Amino acid sequence: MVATTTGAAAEHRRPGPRGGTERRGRVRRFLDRYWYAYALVLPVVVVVGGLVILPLAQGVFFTFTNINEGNIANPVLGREADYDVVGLANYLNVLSGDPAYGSFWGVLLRTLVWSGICVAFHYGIGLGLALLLNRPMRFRTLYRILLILPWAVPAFVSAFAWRYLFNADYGLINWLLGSVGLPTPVWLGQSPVAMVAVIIVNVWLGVPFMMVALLGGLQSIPGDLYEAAEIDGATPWQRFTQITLPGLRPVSSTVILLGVIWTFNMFPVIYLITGQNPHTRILITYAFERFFSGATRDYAIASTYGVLILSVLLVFAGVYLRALRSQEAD
Amino acid sequence: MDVTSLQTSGRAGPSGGRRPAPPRSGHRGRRSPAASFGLHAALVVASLIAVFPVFWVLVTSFKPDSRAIEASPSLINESSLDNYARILAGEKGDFLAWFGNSLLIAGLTTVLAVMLAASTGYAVSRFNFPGGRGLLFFFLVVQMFPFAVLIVPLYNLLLSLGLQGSAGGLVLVYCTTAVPFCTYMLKGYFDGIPREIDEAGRMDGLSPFGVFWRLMLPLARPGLAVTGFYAFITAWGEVAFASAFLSAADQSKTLAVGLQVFVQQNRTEWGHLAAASILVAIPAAVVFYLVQRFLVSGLAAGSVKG
Amino acid sequence: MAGVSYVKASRVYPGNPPVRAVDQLDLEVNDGEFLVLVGPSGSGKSTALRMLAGLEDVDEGAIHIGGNDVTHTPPKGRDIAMVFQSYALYPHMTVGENMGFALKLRRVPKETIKAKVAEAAKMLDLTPYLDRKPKALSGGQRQRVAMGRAIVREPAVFLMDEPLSNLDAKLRVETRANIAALQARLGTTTIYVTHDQVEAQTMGHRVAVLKDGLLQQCDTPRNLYERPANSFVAGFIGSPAMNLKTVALTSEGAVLDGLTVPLPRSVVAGHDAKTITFGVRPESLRLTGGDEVGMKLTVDLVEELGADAYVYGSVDIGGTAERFIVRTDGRTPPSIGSTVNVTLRDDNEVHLFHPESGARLETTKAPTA
Amino acid sequence: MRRDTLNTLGRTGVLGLGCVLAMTACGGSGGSDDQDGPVVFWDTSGPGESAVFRDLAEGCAASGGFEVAVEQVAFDQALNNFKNAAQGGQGPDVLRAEVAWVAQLAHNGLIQDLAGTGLDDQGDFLATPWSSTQFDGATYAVPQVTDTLALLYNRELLDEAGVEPPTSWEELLDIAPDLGGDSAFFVNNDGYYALPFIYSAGGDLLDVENQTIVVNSDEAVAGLGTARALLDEGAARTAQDPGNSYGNMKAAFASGEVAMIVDGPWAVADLLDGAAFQDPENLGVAPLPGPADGDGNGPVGGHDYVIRQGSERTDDAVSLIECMSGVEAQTTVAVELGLLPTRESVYEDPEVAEHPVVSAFSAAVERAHPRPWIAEGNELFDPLKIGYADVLAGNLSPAEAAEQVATAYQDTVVPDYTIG
Repeated sequence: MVATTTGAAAEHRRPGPRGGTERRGRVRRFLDRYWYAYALVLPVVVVVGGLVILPLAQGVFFTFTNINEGNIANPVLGREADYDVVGLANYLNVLSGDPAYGSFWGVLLRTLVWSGICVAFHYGIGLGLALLLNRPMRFRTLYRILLILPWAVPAFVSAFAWRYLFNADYGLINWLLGSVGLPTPVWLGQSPVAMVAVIIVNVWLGVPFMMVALLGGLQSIPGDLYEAAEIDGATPWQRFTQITLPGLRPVSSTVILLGVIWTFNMFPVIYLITGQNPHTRILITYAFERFFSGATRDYAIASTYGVLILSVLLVFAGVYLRALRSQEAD
Repeated sequence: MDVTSLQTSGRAGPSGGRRPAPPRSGHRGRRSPAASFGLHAALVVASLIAVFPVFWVLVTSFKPDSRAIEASPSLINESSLDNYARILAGEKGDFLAWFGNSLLIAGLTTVLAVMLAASTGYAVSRFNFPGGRGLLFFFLVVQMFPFAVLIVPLYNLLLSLGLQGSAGGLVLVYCTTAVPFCTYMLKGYFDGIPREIDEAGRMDGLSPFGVFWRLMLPLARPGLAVTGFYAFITAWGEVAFASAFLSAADQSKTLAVGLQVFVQQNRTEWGHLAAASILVAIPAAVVFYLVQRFLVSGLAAGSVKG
Repeated sequence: MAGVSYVKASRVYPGNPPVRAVDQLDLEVNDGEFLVLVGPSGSGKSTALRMLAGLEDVDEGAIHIGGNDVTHTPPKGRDIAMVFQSYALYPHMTVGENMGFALKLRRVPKETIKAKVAEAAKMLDLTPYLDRKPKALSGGQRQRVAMGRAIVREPAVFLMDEPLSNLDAKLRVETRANIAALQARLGTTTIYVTHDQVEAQTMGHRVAVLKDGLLQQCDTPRNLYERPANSFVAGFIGSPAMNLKTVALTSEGAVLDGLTVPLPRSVVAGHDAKTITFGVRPESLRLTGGDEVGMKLTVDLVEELGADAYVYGSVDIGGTAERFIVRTDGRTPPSIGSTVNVTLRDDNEVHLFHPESGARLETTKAPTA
Repeated sequence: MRRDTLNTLGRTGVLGLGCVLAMTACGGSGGSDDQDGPVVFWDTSGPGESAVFRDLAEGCAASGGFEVAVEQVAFDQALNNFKNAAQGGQGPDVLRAEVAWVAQLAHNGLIQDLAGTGLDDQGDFLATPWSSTQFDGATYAVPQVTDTLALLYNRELLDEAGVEPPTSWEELLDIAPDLGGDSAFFVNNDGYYALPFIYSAGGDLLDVENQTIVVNSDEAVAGLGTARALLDEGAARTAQDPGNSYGNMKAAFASGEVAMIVDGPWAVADLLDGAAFQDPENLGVAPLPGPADGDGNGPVGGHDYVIRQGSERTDDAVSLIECMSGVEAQTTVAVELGLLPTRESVYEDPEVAEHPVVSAFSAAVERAHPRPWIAEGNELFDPLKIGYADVLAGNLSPAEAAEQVATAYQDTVVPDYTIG
């Protein structure tokens, strides 16, 4: 009845050597332990895997061929595929920067600028508005609803609306600018101004997500940290840089990464507003142009662009996450 | 590369342990009138910018196409409800069918994506199973997939599955983009719910699935609302896949595809387009309104922790 | 109602090397007994409890409840109820729903649930709060709801995982008594985990002390106090802690500063080391006049508790300053900085342990029955 | 996770998800290969025209004893939509295809060779529209309407200024001051609308016979220069954003802000909605400025009917096309919409002959500039549009822009051609 001490337990500590017969047991044990988790995850793995991995593999294969609309197999029309494997030719052509293949490097640079500027504004404005909204005041809920609104409007509707507003001759924006004596640029013309215009639209579209995410982040910073800082004599600016920004780090690092990825691949805004305008061409819209225009749709080049986009983003994410980690380690 | 560096430690969840952060400090005293004015002025300006394009679409939606482009913009110019009447009457294509398709597709995407993401997010959050982190990283990578690589192979895949041109095929495609983000968000949310709740549930006699269904899902409602909103908006406004996969028949189009009939290089029917846009925005706005109070808290506990 | 037994039960966390959170635990709990598992954090006490609950795997050995092997039975098949440290109330249910949830899952008729919840609520003074959500309750009320949730189930065993640690000191003392009384009244076997030895000593019929996954001793509070099985238990049980010093051993006994404590021959003879771990509780020391033989204690701090005072000070033993605590009369405490003479009240009130293994070396004093 | 705790787990849950998946898979079937369903006709005409085509199609179906579903498809998207759908064995049975699409669709095997259907007989179809239906020696389409660009003008404004429609671009420069300078003319910066300038200067895009790219020839460059000169001299205005350019041109003309534009007969129906043309008489149509002899100054345009490869309603589709391209239907289209018939005999109908728009345009059509009916024909406009817009915006000189367009042609459109 009275428990005994187990000082002798030490000799039992060493797990016995496992015989070969135990291997099957281990597998079963593994399944016993985790099958529930795998059962929960399985549908997603099947759906996402099936609809991403298979097509991706096929897409990567396409990049080594000269496949296009004219030579792709068509089971419905009973047409056999007759494209050829061309090795690395697509990559060489694209990476040569030849204008015939979309001036890859120039467009990559523009894409980077586009992503960088957009995300910087998303974050900056989003944070500013979040800080404003994080104060007690009248109409807070109303402001919040109004400010999130652009997120709720389908992107293609917003794109059309902005194209309408940006009309150089009859658009409301230039009418307003003109009526207060400001210059009225051709917003969507074939000039770098068009890039400014699409950035404005994309910023307008993307700020609400950032704002909401950062507002959430702000609310999860414990208030006593601010109190402690205030007692330590920190100025409002110091409180912002020493408490708010570090406190937002987990939020920021995620939304910035996602923001860059999303913006990098942001297709509808540019395509619906400026169409095939060389001054707003980014990698994804060029891939789409190759995909949807041309006498015969060039799936090979479009896929090559796709793989390159993915590679660029993977490199970016790798560098970003590593930088984040090393910063955290400090 | 390690996704887990995105995973910061869980915070106290909605079960009460969390001390709600007091609003930004420094307001024990009242704001000065000037500061108050500045604050409101900034927010009013920002709100105007946020709302104005939508407002102007509303204004335009009442104008006839031939008056929508005016030398000097006016609020009212031969405005009437004609555009709406014609659109709803189906004179401009089978608008109601498009609407129904969009609702069906966005609705199914929302339900399916949230269910899949919830179960996955829960599994990754609670069961430290081999491959769980890999899965999260995989999801991050999926976010990076440009559709340009996938659109043709996906087309072929759906064709061979007999899903090309069907709403079901598009729902599956949308899920592949919505599920990863939703999983991230919900995993973060589940991380914030104390494990003791699960354990208490199991002590009370729930199976693990019962815990998920009867405790986790109700508790994660804000997170579910936000992910649902995200999935809905994504599916509701998607253009590229819908154009490629659902343009075969007028009856099967979604709004995003159908509305393109109003926007052509050489003849944009701005009045009709605007009216249709307003009709399109209404369900999105309703969904938005239903979940907006969850947005901040849901995102706070969810995605942002990543 | 049922007894519980751990049969060489272990929980091993994989890793390199694997961590044995609970190691070969052998423990029997009688039907109706109130057993407290106590130990510092990381001792495996919570893990042991959770193994019993079915929330942790049992990697080796077995666990029985009421004579049935439940080693691999899911929690819901074990007929147990648990009170969590954080209470783990379901935030989306009212107090009443929280308490009745388990019964609802078992498809108990609604009226029965209602009656049982009402009864438990009455017992715990929760009747006015049945329709509230946990969020609207105070900490003490939440704690009682958690208790109520367990009681309503009428389980064979109650498991409590530090259920008082989120309460303030006063409420803790009060609730401590309430729980003990409740357990006495219901007579349900109860396993109670705490890191607080006062809680352990005051509540448990028996107390099991764990350290590093190993059971050190399981006995009545009195026996633990008077006959700690090893130096760890000796130092862990009792407040302020026992003075434990490893000192030189001569043929005369243990040598402390100016004081040599004679030791039973049996101990000295059977002990081949040059040193011995010598323990004396603060109340077994006393302050003496300067002319008596004793240790010279330089007073660092005096805690005056009213009736008693604890004198903290240091004694130079073999060139190192060793801290001692002495319990003395509260009315005439020495002043800080002064040097006082300290000696044993009774040469028999000492505890001796092996300096390496820490195991108790029996003195002549007979164990209390 | 513990082991046996899982016995009762949600198999239900997993199954439930499966059901949802299955449901969505079955949920919406968008295919239209129902044999008893209507013949599906994709109409790409504009909002002002579509009602007439719909009525015609429904009338044809009624008399042919089958049903027709007319679906309005955006002209911009129709080609892509059709390709997507046809590739998957879906889509309309009959498509109203722009003349330049036919060769491309035929090349990709997405439309039917009409041999043996009776539709491959030229009959009294005009030679130029008929030529657009031919590819690789086979007939793939039947002409619906033909068109070209002409000079549309506001009679009132020209009368007030006391000027006649110009017969050359130089003349336009001369009379512009009388019309208020840049409110005389509106240059649409779309590539198709660059053709009148290029053609009237004696240039062209390609020389198909010699497999040569000639868009950078001196003549073509001069033509682009003319357009630029109109802006430089203050004789015309433009809208430099490609997305809004055409709409702005129409808005400016329809409201009476500018006196002249270049456009086709398809625009007439919309223009008559405008404030300036409440009286239809006020809309004048004149031949494009440029030499009165030679190949003509405006491009041949128009639309054809094609049948999708894989359509299961070929017979009914044939009879629909037969009816819609017949004399009666073409007469209706010409009279009601002012679109130009593709059959010689229709022009003999007095109502058609007297129709102001038809009669005004018919002269232009007779000497419209032929376009190469090659598979890549439709793709010539993307690079041209960019180059032309650069010229009009002053970003590039006409010669530089033409050179870029030529390079783009060789790189992406017609790699087998040499640059002339």
